[in-house]
Amino acid sequence: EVRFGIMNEPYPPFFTKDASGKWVGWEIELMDAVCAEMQETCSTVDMSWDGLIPALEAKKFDVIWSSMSITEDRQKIIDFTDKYYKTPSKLIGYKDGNIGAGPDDVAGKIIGIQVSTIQSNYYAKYFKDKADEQTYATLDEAFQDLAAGRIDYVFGDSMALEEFLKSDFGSGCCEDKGNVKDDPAILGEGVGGGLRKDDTELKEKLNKAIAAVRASGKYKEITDKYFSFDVYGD
Amino acid sequence: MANLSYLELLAPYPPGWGGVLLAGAASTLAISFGAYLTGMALGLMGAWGKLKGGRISALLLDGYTTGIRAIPELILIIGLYYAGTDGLNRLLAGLGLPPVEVNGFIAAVAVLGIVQGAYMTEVFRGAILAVPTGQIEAAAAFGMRPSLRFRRVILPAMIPNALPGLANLWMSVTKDSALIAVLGYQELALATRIAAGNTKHYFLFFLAAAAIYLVISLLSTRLFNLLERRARRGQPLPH
Amino acid sequence: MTQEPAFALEVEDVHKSYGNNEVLKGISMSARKGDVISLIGSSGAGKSTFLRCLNFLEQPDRGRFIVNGEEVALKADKQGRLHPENWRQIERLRTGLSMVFQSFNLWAHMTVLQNVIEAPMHVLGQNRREATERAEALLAKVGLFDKRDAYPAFLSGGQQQRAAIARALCMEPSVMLFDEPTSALDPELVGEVLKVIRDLAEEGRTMILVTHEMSFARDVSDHVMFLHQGRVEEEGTPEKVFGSPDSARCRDFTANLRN
Amino acid sequence: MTQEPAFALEVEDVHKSYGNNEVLKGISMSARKGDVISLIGSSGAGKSTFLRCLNFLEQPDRGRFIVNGEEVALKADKQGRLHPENWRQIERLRTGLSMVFQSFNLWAHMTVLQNVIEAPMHVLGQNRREATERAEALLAKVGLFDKRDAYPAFLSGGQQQRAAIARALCMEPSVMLFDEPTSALDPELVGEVLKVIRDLAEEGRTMILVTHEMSFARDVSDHVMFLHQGRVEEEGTPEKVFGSPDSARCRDFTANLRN
Amino acid sequence: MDFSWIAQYAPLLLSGAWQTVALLVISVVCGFTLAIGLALAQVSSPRWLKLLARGYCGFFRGTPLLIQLWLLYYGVGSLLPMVPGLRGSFLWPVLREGFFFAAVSFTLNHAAYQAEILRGALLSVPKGELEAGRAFGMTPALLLRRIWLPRAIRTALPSITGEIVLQLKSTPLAFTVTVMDLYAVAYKVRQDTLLVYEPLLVVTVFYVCLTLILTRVFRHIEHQVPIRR
Ligand SMILES: Nc1ncnc2c1ncn2[C@@H]1O[C@H](COP(=O)(O)OP(=O)(O)OP(=O)(O)O)[C@@H](O)[C@H]1O
Ligand SMILES: Nc1ncnc2c1ncn2[C@@H]1O[C@H](COP(=O)(O)OP(=O)(O)OP(=O)(O)O)[C@@H](O)[C@H]1O
Ligand SMILES: [Mg+2]
Ligand SMILES: [Mg+2]
Repeated sequence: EVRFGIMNEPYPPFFTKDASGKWVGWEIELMDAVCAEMQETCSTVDMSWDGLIPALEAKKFDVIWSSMSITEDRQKIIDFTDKYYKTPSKLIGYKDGNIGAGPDDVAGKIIGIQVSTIQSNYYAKYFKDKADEQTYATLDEAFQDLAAGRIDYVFGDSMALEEFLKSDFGSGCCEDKGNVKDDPAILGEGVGGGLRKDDTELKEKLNKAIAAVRASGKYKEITDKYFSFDVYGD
Repeated sequence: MANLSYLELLAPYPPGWGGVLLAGAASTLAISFGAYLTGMALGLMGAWGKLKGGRISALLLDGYTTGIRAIPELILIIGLYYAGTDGLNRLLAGLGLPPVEVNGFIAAVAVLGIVQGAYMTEVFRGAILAVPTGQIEAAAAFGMRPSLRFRRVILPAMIPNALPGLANLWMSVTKDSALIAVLGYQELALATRIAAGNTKHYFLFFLAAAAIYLVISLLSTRLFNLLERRARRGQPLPH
Repeated sequence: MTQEPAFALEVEDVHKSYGNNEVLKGISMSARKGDVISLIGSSGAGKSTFLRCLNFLEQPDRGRFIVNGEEVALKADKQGRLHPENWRQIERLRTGLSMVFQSFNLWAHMTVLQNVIEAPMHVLGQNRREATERAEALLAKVGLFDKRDAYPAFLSGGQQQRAAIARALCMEPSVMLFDEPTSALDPELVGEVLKVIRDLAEEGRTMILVTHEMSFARDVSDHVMFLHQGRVEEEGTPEKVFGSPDSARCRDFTANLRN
Repeated sequence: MTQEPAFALEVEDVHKSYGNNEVLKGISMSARKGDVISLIGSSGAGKSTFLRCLNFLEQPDRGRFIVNGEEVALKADKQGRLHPENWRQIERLRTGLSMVFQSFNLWAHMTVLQNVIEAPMHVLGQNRREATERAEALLAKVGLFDKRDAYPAFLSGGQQQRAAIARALCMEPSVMLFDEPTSALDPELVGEVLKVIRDLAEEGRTMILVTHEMSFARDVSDHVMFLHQGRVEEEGTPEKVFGSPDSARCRDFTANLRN
Repeated sequence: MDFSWIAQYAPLLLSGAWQTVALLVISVVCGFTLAIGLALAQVSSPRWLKLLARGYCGFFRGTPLLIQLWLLYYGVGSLLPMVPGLRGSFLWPVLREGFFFAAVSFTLNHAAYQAEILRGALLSVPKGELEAGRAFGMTPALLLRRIWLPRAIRTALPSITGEIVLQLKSTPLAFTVTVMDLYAVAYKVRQDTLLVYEPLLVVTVFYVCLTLILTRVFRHIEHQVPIRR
């Protein structure tokens, strides 16, 4: 049996609980597909972000499956599977018709960024001299502030931002300013499952299964239900 | 997701989120209540130890009240639950025993209870100190044992002094219990965030949660007021 | 049965200091069953402190205590101060040793009646009906029957004092410690209390009485002790202490009474 | 200057009930400058309540109050009870009207000295040095100089009472209200207090004195009022009240004193 | 244990500690002042004022601080840009800041809790001591300042200290309105490095130091007047 630790804060469309308490979302369906591929029974464990690492280490579950980006710093603590998705980063902003996501477009503005994300590192490299950063605990808060006019842009993962723009709330106030120029060194290798360092057996199994799901077309089938493009990235 | 009206969003069954919120409120109440009672027991013992115990017990209890109150609850919960069970199981493994699974609910109640106990120790200590010494002496002079003295004289005389602090702590613990989301518990605050995040109706759900909290605390305020009125019988008003 | 002890209360060489202030400097006293002993002396002489040492509300620094023939076991701590070896013993002895406090110390959260039945019910284990019956009789005796359901804060000074007296009497102790039991009472009530004390003495109860009312002390006591600066400066029968004291200090003190 | 008022304190027909319990049933009194008026009566007669009505710690239900020629403005509420129209006036009058409480009511968070200088400094606006000087002199007078830095909880009953007396004296009021100021004092100190009261009366201050010590009342007062069940049952010079009272009740009450 | 990150994050940690202390001091000082008024209104005042103060305390103690903060920041705060001209005005930099909203809502919330403590303490002061003050002609204000409050605060000190510590523990909520207090910095470090305990330990040490200072100071005040036992 493989136990998947999923963060209990909602992160639609990747994972969230519906009103009946069932996990739904792209990442959940991918998890099911991976499990089927491994021929394992799978279970999920809800965990707050704070609990993820200690619970993984305390063997409350075996893999973190929570849209966790693979970064160098984190790899010092835990191991990651191969990436299973990578989405571009983008800017959204107040509706004013000025489309564009380059450093010059944001000059003099305030950008809302979720704390300690790859976007935050990207900001430090490309935008720092031009614009101010406002740090948020979650993107939801940044959206609120964007709508309230306290910040001019929100910089984050394109999936989450688009989801916001689709809602009544987001479509009213804000618009898509476009994807930023990619920089793999910073925007990273994408999202993978987090594992205990010594759990190489599971890592290999998962990697194989992810590759198989991708190859079999199952990945595309799931993705098409949620997105109009391939979230696997380059 | 289909667009639901406000009423449908708050309906008690899926796809409405009312049921989720209420279930969250129920676990909030259960955990708060357990922690509160645990804290009260610890607080009474702590206050007694601080006032009557020797230097060593006073010093230890000082460490308890200062330390436990100052340490963020998160580190206590993570530390005691994860590191604690880890250590326990390692110990058991060393002894050749099978590992135990510590129940998350009990762990949450224990951790929050220990924290509450630290605050209550101080509340009770202050309240006991405010009891006129003569009344306690009178009890002693009639041959009451310390336990009887405490039950019949000190407790009823200090309760009016302690109640406001106790009421505050109850209000705090119902909200602090949000922390046990760390252990995977879906209490009211987390249920609210999930509902809001899913539907993007932030304001609606935060107001709904505030209303639930408010109802809980209005009811408890009433109860505390009744208790205080009873406890202050025999006490003239200040003017 | 064993032989009746000769003394209801016997203490020897009691010392007590608060910080550097030595309040009691070696006081001895022995009281037979049925004795009424009055302690007189100026304010701050240590009368209350001595009384409070008798039932260990204050812990004496030095001294021997024998209650009804039973010696209180004491042990010294590092600083040489005495502590009861066994608090259980103290608690047991205290049930036979009730006290009326100078400042009454009624329990504010109980009505007068509840104050009076509290100790008989919970310390002596009497049942409520029985205790209430006796309490009401006592309250009637001190003229407080109609105030039995009032809380102490709503009573006049003298009423509080009478409630405190009733509370102490209801324990039917063998030794009673009265700390100025008539300070808030009018002359008529003082007379009543005097009668009560006489009756109790006749029943064989022992009474230790701190008082500032010299006439009261003279009328009621078998033995009078004059305390001055923590020492017994003069003692003896009322006739002697009030009539022809040896000590000059005592002569001055009781001067008011004689002329 | 305007004409000196004839009376320092004049009250008429004071009524006061607690719930259904009518404690004062129409009491009148007038005190000239320098008068010492004693209130005697059995416990619960309403003496303290009357004293507390004089400075509006209790609000009387009915009555007229004239302090130093100035009438206290009162207005009735819906239930017909009186309330001061202007609390400012009451506060002003109270500064000339200090009180010694039956239960002392020392401020527990202040030392004896701080208790005594508190009101002179913060109500009368005297400076600390000046107030301290007078306070220390007064404390010395009542024999409490060496306890000036002690907190009330650590004092003997008589010491607390003396501190309360010093606190009231330090305000140098024109009228003093004493509620059993000698209840916890020994005969010598009673004599001292008597002297202080006489001195004050000679200075022209007015004193209203509740006491249970009949000899004290007889020695010190110009006028004695005997209260019984909320009414003035007998009043007049000490000679008359103690010597040949008209009322049978009063005769009984003072019987102890005469024989 | 791995503390190699400290050097890199030192400036952030310092500014975080500063924000924490600033929030605490502002909310406790202003909140306590407000609490005195609220407590007094509940023990002696006209009926309508009494009800108002009760309602205030009921609401602020009854709902989570987080929700109060959000109502203020996202609710009231998001209406502000609609005020014509405000976005461009000199006030905007302050009103835009989460710090302002956090300070205000912490103050309002802390006041409600302290008011409850003070209310009880005011009622516990022996009536006779208040009467003694009145009998010497003290005005209500003077009585309050010299007798009633000092007596009440002294008996309630242990509970008051507790509430202040609770307030300290609530400051991390400010992060939800973008204030980078010490706890938020630790959160960032934890997200960056996935270290579970080390950043929290730094916060803990800081909190324990603050609490120690606080309890020492308050114990000193408490011991000013000896208690007879
Ligand atoms: N708890 C205490 N701590 C320190 N000193 C005290 C304490 N209690 C009493 N004293 C001091 O001890 C001395 C004796 O006090 P005690 O109460 O025995 O006097 P007393 O003879 O009863 O006087 P009174 O007639 O005034 O009641 C006094 O000087 C008093 O100030
Ligand atoms: N706050 C109160 N509430 C209700 N009844 C009271 C209150 N204070 C006093 N009484 C009652 O009013 C009556 C008169 O009380 P008061 O204190 O005036 O008596 P007193 O003449 O001073 O007696 P004492 O000599 O015992 O002090 C008593 O029966 C008392 O029980
Ligand atoms: Mg005494
Ligand atoms: Mg009286």
